[in-house]
Amino acid sequence: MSDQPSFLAPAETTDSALAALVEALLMASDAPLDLAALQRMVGAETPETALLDALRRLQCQYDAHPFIDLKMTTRSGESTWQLAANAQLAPYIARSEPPRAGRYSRAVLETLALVAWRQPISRGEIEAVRGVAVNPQILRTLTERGWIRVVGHKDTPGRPELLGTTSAFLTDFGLGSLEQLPAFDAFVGQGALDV
Amino acid sequence: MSDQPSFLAPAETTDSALAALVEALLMASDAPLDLAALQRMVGAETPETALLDALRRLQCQYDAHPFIDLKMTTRSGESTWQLAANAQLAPYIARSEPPRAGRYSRAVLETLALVAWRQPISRGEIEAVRGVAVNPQILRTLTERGWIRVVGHKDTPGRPELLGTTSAFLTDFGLGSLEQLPAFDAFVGQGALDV
Amino acid sequence: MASSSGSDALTARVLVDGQPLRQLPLDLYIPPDALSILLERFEGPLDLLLYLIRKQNLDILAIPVAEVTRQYLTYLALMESLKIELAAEYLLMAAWLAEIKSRLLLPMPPPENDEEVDDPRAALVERLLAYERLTHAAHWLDELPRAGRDWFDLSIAVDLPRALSLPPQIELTELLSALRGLVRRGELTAVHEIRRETLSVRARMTDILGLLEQADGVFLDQVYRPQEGRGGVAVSLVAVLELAKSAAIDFIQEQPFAPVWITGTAATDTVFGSTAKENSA
Repeated sequence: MSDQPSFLAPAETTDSALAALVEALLMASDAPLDLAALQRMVGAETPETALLDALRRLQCQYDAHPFIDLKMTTRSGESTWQLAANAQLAPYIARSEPPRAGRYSRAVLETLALVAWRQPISRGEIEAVRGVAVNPQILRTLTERGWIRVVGHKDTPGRPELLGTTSAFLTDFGLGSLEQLPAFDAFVGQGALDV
Repeated sequence: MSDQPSFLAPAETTDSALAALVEALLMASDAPLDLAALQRMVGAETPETALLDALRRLQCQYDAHPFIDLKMTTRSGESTWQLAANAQLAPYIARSEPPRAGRYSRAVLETLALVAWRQPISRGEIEAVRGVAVNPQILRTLTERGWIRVVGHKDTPGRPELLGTTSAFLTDFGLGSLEQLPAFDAFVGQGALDV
Repeated sequence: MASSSGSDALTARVLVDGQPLRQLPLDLYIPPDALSILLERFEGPLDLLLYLIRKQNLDILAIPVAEVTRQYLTYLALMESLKIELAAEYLLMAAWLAEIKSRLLLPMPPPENDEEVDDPRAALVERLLAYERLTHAAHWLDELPRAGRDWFDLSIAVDLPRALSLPPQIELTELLSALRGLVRRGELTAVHEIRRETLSVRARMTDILGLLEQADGVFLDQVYRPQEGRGGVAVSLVAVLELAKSAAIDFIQEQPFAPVWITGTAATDTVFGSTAKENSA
């Protein structure tokens, strides 16, 4: 073994350096990255297999980390990676200042669900299904959270806004695409009604 | 050494777990954290010395990282810690997908809308409708974006420029021709504006 | 379905005029602990109705409207006695239930031909089912591991030059809203002449100026597009006249009945100068 250190060491170094580079890029990025994005940043001369090796290396490294996971999500057939803290961190984060929004009221969730399943949807249509007026604060909450946005206007008098979900909605709920939402009609009969 | 593993191991585990927790908290936070903030999240039963040990541990760990540093900043006697990308990452970051800048102001949108629907239009006419002087920066922004251009001049004193949209405008907004701009019927009858 | 409504921790703690309400109406079919849910939890009349139906394990598809109506009205009466401001939606639902009930009481006219007898409950059932689906969908969504609750975005500070940021993107709808805003303010200040023009004239005006940008001038008939027919010629003519009126073009005619030559009024180099600047920007 002692006659080969010069071969082993650099390869080892390169591999771990590439993993460290991928790690830093994932951390520095605001959104999950796919292989193409990683390759654009790392350099085209690095083959995808090397990137996948680096990701596997990171996977092992973070499997041992009690609070951080390397998450892979498939988005329209394309895998994306992201480093994220897991639920173990939640109790600690809950004590942060200012507190982070964790829970949402049923009104907020029902409105979000309608926008997600029935988009593009107008406020009037939301009110028709829920049977109550939409509190503007609900839409503001969801907009500020970056989950819904105005995607157009209806061609009816008053030109009401049409709402849809954002890509941040997909990312934050760990969805690859809207197609991963179950069919809306499939929801009847799922257990007892919970009120 | 073999008679002491039960003493060494747990201490080792606890220390590294605390370092991992501090690491995750630093990364989950948007801003640098000071000791007080860390202690609030980790729990008051953890003494500051333990936190400082954990930070030192992280320091060593990230000293070995080629792209990420643990940065300590001392401001008016208070130290804060933050994990940050170092200059080695710069060339890779520079190749990242360029982020979208925020949003255009209402003034920019209104000016572009007027040029689109009322072209060819002079600056004076835009000012007459908007009721305020047109900031030259707005026209520069729209010209640099490649959406508007000078299409002619009026033969009145000062030979004011007439503005129109470009073919890049059509391409960027997915229009085949100017006639595909949505009709403006919704505004007829509301009157008061020459559009 | 793990409950997010915490119905296990229900304790009726209702105050009337600052005093705890101890005596509930005796004929109330609904258990008193439901009262606190009612006060805090119901998202509207559909939610309340669904609760009433589910509480009794009633088949939603065969709602006993009379019974449900009775209970619903009892609830409303109770809410009223607790001085809870009743939203219009609840009263509307009560009216709807009462209507369905009265229609069910009326004798059915014999069905004509093979026409299906339409059940007055059908629309209500449909809305209730749609709402029930929504509650399940919302619950399903809430159970997904979510950023900010079950996992957390991680980031390191990046104080490095990134790729130049791209300019913001605009949707056509945003432009329309901008125009709408202008109109709204225009109504308030209303100092402009009101006049509507078809866009095609405006578009043609820009096209003509574009032609003049590429050449010193064009003949009038080059402006027309024969394939557009009479309407197109009219649009072009109006565009030419508009441009002339706003002094953006000049006509030259060497002699009577000679072709009309149109030129831009600006020195061409000025126009090209600004174009060149635009391209280099």
